[in-house]
Amino acid sequence: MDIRFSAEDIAFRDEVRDFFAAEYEGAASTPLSDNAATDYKAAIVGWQKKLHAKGWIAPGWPKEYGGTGWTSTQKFIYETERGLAGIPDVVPFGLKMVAPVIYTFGSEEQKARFLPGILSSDDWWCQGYSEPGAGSDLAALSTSADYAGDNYIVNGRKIWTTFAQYADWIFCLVRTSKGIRRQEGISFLLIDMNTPGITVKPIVTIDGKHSLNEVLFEDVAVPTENLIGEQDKGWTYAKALLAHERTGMAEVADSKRMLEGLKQRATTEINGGKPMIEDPVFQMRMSDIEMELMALEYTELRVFASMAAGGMPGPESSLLKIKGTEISQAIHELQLQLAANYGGALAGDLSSNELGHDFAAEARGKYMYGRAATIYGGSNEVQRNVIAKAVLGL
Amino acid sequence: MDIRFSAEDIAFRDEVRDFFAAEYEGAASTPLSDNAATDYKAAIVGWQKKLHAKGWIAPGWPKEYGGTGWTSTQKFIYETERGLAGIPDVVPFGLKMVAPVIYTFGSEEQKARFLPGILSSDDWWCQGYSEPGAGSDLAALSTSADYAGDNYIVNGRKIWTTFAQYADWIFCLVRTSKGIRRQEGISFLLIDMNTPGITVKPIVTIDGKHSLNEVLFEDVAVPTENLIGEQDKGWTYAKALLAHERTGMAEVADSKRMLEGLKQRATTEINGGKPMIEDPVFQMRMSDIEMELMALEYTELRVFASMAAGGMPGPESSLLKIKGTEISQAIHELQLQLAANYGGALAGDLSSNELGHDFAAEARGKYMYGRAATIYGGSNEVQRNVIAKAVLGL
Amino acid sequence: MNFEFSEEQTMIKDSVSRFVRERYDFDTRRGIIESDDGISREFWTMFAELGWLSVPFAEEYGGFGGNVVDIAVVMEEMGKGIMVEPYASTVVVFGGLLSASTNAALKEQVIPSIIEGDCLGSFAYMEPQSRYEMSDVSTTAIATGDGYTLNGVKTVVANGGTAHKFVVTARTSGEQFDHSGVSLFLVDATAPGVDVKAYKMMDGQSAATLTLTDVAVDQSQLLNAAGEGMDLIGQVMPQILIGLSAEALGIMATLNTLTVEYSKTRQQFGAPIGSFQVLQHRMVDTFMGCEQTKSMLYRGLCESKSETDAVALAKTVHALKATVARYGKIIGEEAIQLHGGIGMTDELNIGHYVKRLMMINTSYGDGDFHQKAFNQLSYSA
Amino acid sequence: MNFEFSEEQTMIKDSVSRFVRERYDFDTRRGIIESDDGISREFWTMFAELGWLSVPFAEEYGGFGGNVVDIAVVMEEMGKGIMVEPYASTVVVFGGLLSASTNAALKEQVIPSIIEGDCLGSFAYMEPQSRYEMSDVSTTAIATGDGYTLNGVKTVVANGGTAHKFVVTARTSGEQFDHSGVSLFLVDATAPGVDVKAYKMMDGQSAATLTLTDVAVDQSQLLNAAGEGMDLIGQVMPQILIGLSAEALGIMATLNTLTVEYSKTRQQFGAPIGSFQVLQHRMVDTFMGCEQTKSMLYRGLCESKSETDAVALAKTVHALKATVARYGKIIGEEAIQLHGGIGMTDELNIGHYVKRLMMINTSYGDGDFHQKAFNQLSYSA
Repeated sequence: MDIRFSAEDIAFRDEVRDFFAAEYEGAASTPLSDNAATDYKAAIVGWQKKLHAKGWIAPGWPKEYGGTGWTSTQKFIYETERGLAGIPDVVPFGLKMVAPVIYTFGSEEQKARFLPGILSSDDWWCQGYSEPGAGSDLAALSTSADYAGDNYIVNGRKIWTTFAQYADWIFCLVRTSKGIRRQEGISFLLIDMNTPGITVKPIVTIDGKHSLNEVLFEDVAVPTENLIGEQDKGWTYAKALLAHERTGMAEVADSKRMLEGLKQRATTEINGGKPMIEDPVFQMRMSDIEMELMALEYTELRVFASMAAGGMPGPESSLLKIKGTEISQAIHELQLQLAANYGGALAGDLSSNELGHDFAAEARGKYMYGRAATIYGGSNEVQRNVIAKAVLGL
Repeated sequence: MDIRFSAEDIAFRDEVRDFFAAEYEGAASTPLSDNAATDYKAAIVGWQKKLHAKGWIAPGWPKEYGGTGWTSTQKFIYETERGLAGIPDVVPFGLKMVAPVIYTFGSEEQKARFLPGILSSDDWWCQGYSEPGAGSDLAALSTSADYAGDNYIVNGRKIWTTFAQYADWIFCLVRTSKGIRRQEGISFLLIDMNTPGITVKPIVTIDGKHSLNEVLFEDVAVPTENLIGEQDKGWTYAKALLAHERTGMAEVADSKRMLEGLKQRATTEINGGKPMIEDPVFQMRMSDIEMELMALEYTELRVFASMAAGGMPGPESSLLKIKGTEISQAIHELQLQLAANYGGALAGDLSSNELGHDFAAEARGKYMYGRAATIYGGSNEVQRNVIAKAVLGL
Repeated sequence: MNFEFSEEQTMIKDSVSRFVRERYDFDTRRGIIESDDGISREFWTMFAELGWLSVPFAEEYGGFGGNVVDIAVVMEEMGKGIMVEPYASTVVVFGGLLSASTNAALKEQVIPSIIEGDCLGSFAYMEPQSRYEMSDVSTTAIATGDGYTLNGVKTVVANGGTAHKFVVTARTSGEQFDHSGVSLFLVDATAPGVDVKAYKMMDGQSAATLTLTDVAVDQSQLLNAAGEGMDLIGQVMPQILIGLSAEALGIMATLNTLTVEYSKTRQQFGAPIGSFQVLQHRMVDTFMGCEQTKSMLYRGLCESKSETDAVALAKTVHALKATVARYGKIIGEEAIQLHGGIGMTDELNIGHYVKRLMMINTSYGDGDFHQKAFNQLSYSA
Repeated sequence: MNFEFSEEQTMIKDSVSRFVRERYDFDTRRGIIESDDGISREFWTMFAELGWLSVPFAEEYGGFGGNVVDIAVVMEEMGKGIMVEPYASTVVVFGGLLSASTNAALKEQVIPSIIEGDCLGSFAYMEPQSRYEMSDVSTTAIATGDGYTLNGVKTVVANGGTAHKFVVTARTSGEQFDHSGVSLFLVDATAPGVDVKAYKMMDGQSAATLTLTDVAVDQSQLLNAAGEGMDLIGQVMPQILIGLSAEALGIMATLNTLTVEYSKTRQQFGAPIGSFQVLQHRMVDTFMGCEQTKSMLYRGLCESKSETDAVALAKTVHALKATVARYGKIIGEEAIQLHGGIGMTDELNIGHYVKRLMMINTSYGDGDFHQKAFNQLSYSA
């Protein structure tokens, strides 16, 4: 029962802090906006290349493929410092989602071909899982890939594809045959976004912005060498990844930083001559969240510790996803409550001085887009089903 | 859109107030206790006989059988005044549960035989619906009644029978034949509690008191003339009653009185030198309840108004049951919060001066026994199922 | 005891309802929002012709002579169509303040033009520092001969870009938070020194920052006695809160209906999601929340009409607005959650209903603000 | 980074766990509660022999030299058996105060007798007017020659009926709410002027009203410097709150396990109730609540051992107790609700676990009290 940092850990923490302070310029965290789409991509890639140069781009990977070889304490320190510094996590689709599938289930040739571009951020990946008829019920997917000699011919629609507008590659779950169970007959394909027959259609979300897309496939020819593992076994590969994905959804460090921001703003928002942070009722609303987050930080550490002791994250990773997203949504709500009447303003060209407020637009955007957190990555309802079945045995 | 009282209504309200002030002595509301069991029964019956003498014992009955003939506004006024005066409702099993079944579905002979004893409170009734294997799933009942010439021979167990220890009669749902649907083959029987073969076993509840019982039937002979309506149709009769029962479960007037009591106590409970009623956080907890109750009062009025406009209470009566019980439980919780450390004291012979507190025992009893409110009368989960199906069409 | 609408109220209700159904579909609404004005002048003229703009005004000014129930009837139906035309702002709030005004000349001058559809109005009370505290007024009105000179900034002024006239709160005496000393002035949008910076709000309506620089206002433009503006506002507040709450109720009911219907068709795991018990119970909770809100609205309507004392009515309308906040939030969030990904899109109507509901929440005080006001009335010694 | 128990901790854990399983079944517990003493003296002697009573005490007094982790290990297992013997009261609280005492002679005199099982002790701090405010002390200690004379009333003194000795808070200086001026005295239960009125609590434990009438106490019975009692209490409070929270965690986990198991067997509507999705999700929520509570406990344990500053630790233990209150309430209420009618009976163990959880909630401050204390540390300027 001990999480004290060793002298080495503290030295490592200082190194991380120094590196972030020296190298991070903040551009990658500017709010998404279709107006500044190209700049945003360039900023992200630029930052990720710095991380790559430092050797820190892939803490989760095995060392042999380019991982850092950190202890779980070091990973925890790195994540904590990143979140507190307000630095966004790396774009996960390449580094955290497709790469583990490739280095775990891919051929040597595939590893050699794809991993370097992911590490260097020269290749931008996106994820082709969801479909209009298959949301949280992933196995209901119907995009087809028909075997035709050297190629699969892919037809169908993927939806909710984040940053498809930037992507060079997409990894897809596709149906290669009809199994008895719906999970059978699904394959895992890597598809070059420049292949003829692919169309990307933007989806504007309720925050008024564009990060999501629909991706349409019309007779898209994909070389069979881009199939991961065996045909019809793709579900197995994807599923192994989902628990990993969920452990990343607690976002404790990010929530801690947002909560600090909330406290700051509560000191400057005044009501009846007193700062909101002195309001006993608002204090209770803040501490409802802060206490839950303090607990979640240790829940996450417990999961990390048990993973470090050997073993994949179990179904308890669903707990991290549920609580983590509920906490971040709760913080968004309080930010918006602080913004009061200003929360709805699309003030456009007005300066914050002319509008009379400075964080309302951000608060609104986070609240609105943040509603998705309990929907994507397997809705929170599905996560509760997972715990009921796999943990409680119901 | 108008609930203004007419001059007649106001005169009626004054008459009710005067009557309550003059005639009610409070004995019937003393806490239940097996030590004082006989006194409690006598007090209840004494008060109900006064109501009977005044002609007010059965506001819900048709006038021809002994009802008051009140308008729905008068009924509302009566209920409100009763609750505010802290007078317990009449024991429902005879007057509100079995009587409507008898006057709606019983024979002329049965009406003549049973209704007068119910009106005069000379006969104490209890309810035999639930069984160990059939809680909220009433239709799963297995107590059998086998036809044998002039009698049914009843065997089985009923449970959670309130005040069976006082009862002269019990009305039961029993299985007379096996239908295709479980609801078929159930009959509605009236059984004299003095019949040989009936055993009453007390159940002590988590508040340490005895109001519930198990009632065992071993070869109990019940004359066929005690069957209500047709054999095997009992489910229909009982079901017609359930919606009626639920409308009585909102208990708005009682909750209003409890809430007033809570406010009073919050002015005398001191924390850090200040009364709890001035604590902004405690104020929010109180108004969370008070506002919900203000709304429920009008929800109940809306149901009454639509009943007055002709028609039985619909499935929306489930709403009254759910919200009413949630509100009363929430009030109990705050009472107990006010009682603080004293809430757990079974101080026995200690005076409130010696203990240092005066409402802790009551607060604990109400909280503990009050947990049952969301379980009995069809659990709140079942009520939500009812609304989902019957109102939302899901 | 009855909770029915009168024949006239039913006629108004049907009139608005039919308009929403037949003329105000979602694409039409989107087109209006994207237009330069952000509102349909054509429709506004029709509202005048249909008599909707006359609803709460006295017959002596050409009004329908309606009461708060009539306002609620109109607003609830408008909520179902999330109409962006400034009915609440012009008729309920601005019109309400004028109706309560003791300045007969001003009323005769302005009210008929509201009714005829010629005057859009708005109430400019919020300031950068004031949050929801209406008496926190630092805009100054300095007496000068037979008038006043106004200086100050008003923010998030509803429909400020289209309003012809504003009722402006300004301090003629007292300190920043004093209840007394706040005065109400009618100020023309085109008056010298008035600067309006308009912008869109997320609900498709618009707002503006109103900057007053040495604006000269004649004393004839005072709505009531100088320094007693807060009293007049207090009289109108029940009508404002009830009107907005009725609009919210229309939205909440619509969101619930749309969500229940969607849950019956959306398939996941081989069954409509409405068959999953967890979602059923949550839809039951949103249904109950909507019913409770309706009951609280009806309570407010009944008490507005009976001899209830002002404190009891104030408690009820604070409770009403707080109830709208509580259940509005739950209903909005559940509507998006149960629609899943599609609920997140700008294309679907769900998000737009939710955004209007959110804006109503912050209009004239959010849930915590009103619950605390309720507590103040209910629990202070 | 590790969250494992040491070998010694695992041994203690197994020792208590085995005792609960093999010797402390529900009927045995009921028998103990119904006995005259309300506790088992025989078992208490065994606890001494098993070394449990020595856990947190320094080796110089014959103790095991354990820390707060060891206490948590013992308390969590005792919670699983809802043992009614006054371990928390005597070892964790009374013992904790003595361990923190600066009075070496007093420690040498009392601690060994606790370890040997000869001395039951209790902390008498609450007064009729004080609620959870520990510095709200009106019991007086007037200096008289080489000692003090105590007068006052202490209420709901845990296990007051069986305690041999009390640590009593009394005011030697200052005003009613002053932090400074509160002193801690060791008072013998049999001392002249000490009146103990004992009664049962709903969790099967007991409490007493302690009336002190001109009780003479020698100054050698002061735990630390006169007037500085609150500082000493502050040092021990983390251990007290962690110990009680660990007990609560044992109860919460047990309630969840029993409820999940029951839901797999109880049939309604032709299926086990655990197959209904609504109940599944609610059991998931109680599971998560229990896990979060465990995490907060571990946070407290880790921070107790590291160089965390006192304020951070105080924040964590306040948050821990508030978390126990929040999830304890939900878990207890859901356990009864999901058991249905049978959960309402005195015969079943569920209600008894719930009642102990409720008592822990009100011991040393309820959820609101600790959350406000947390707010004070976290949000004051």
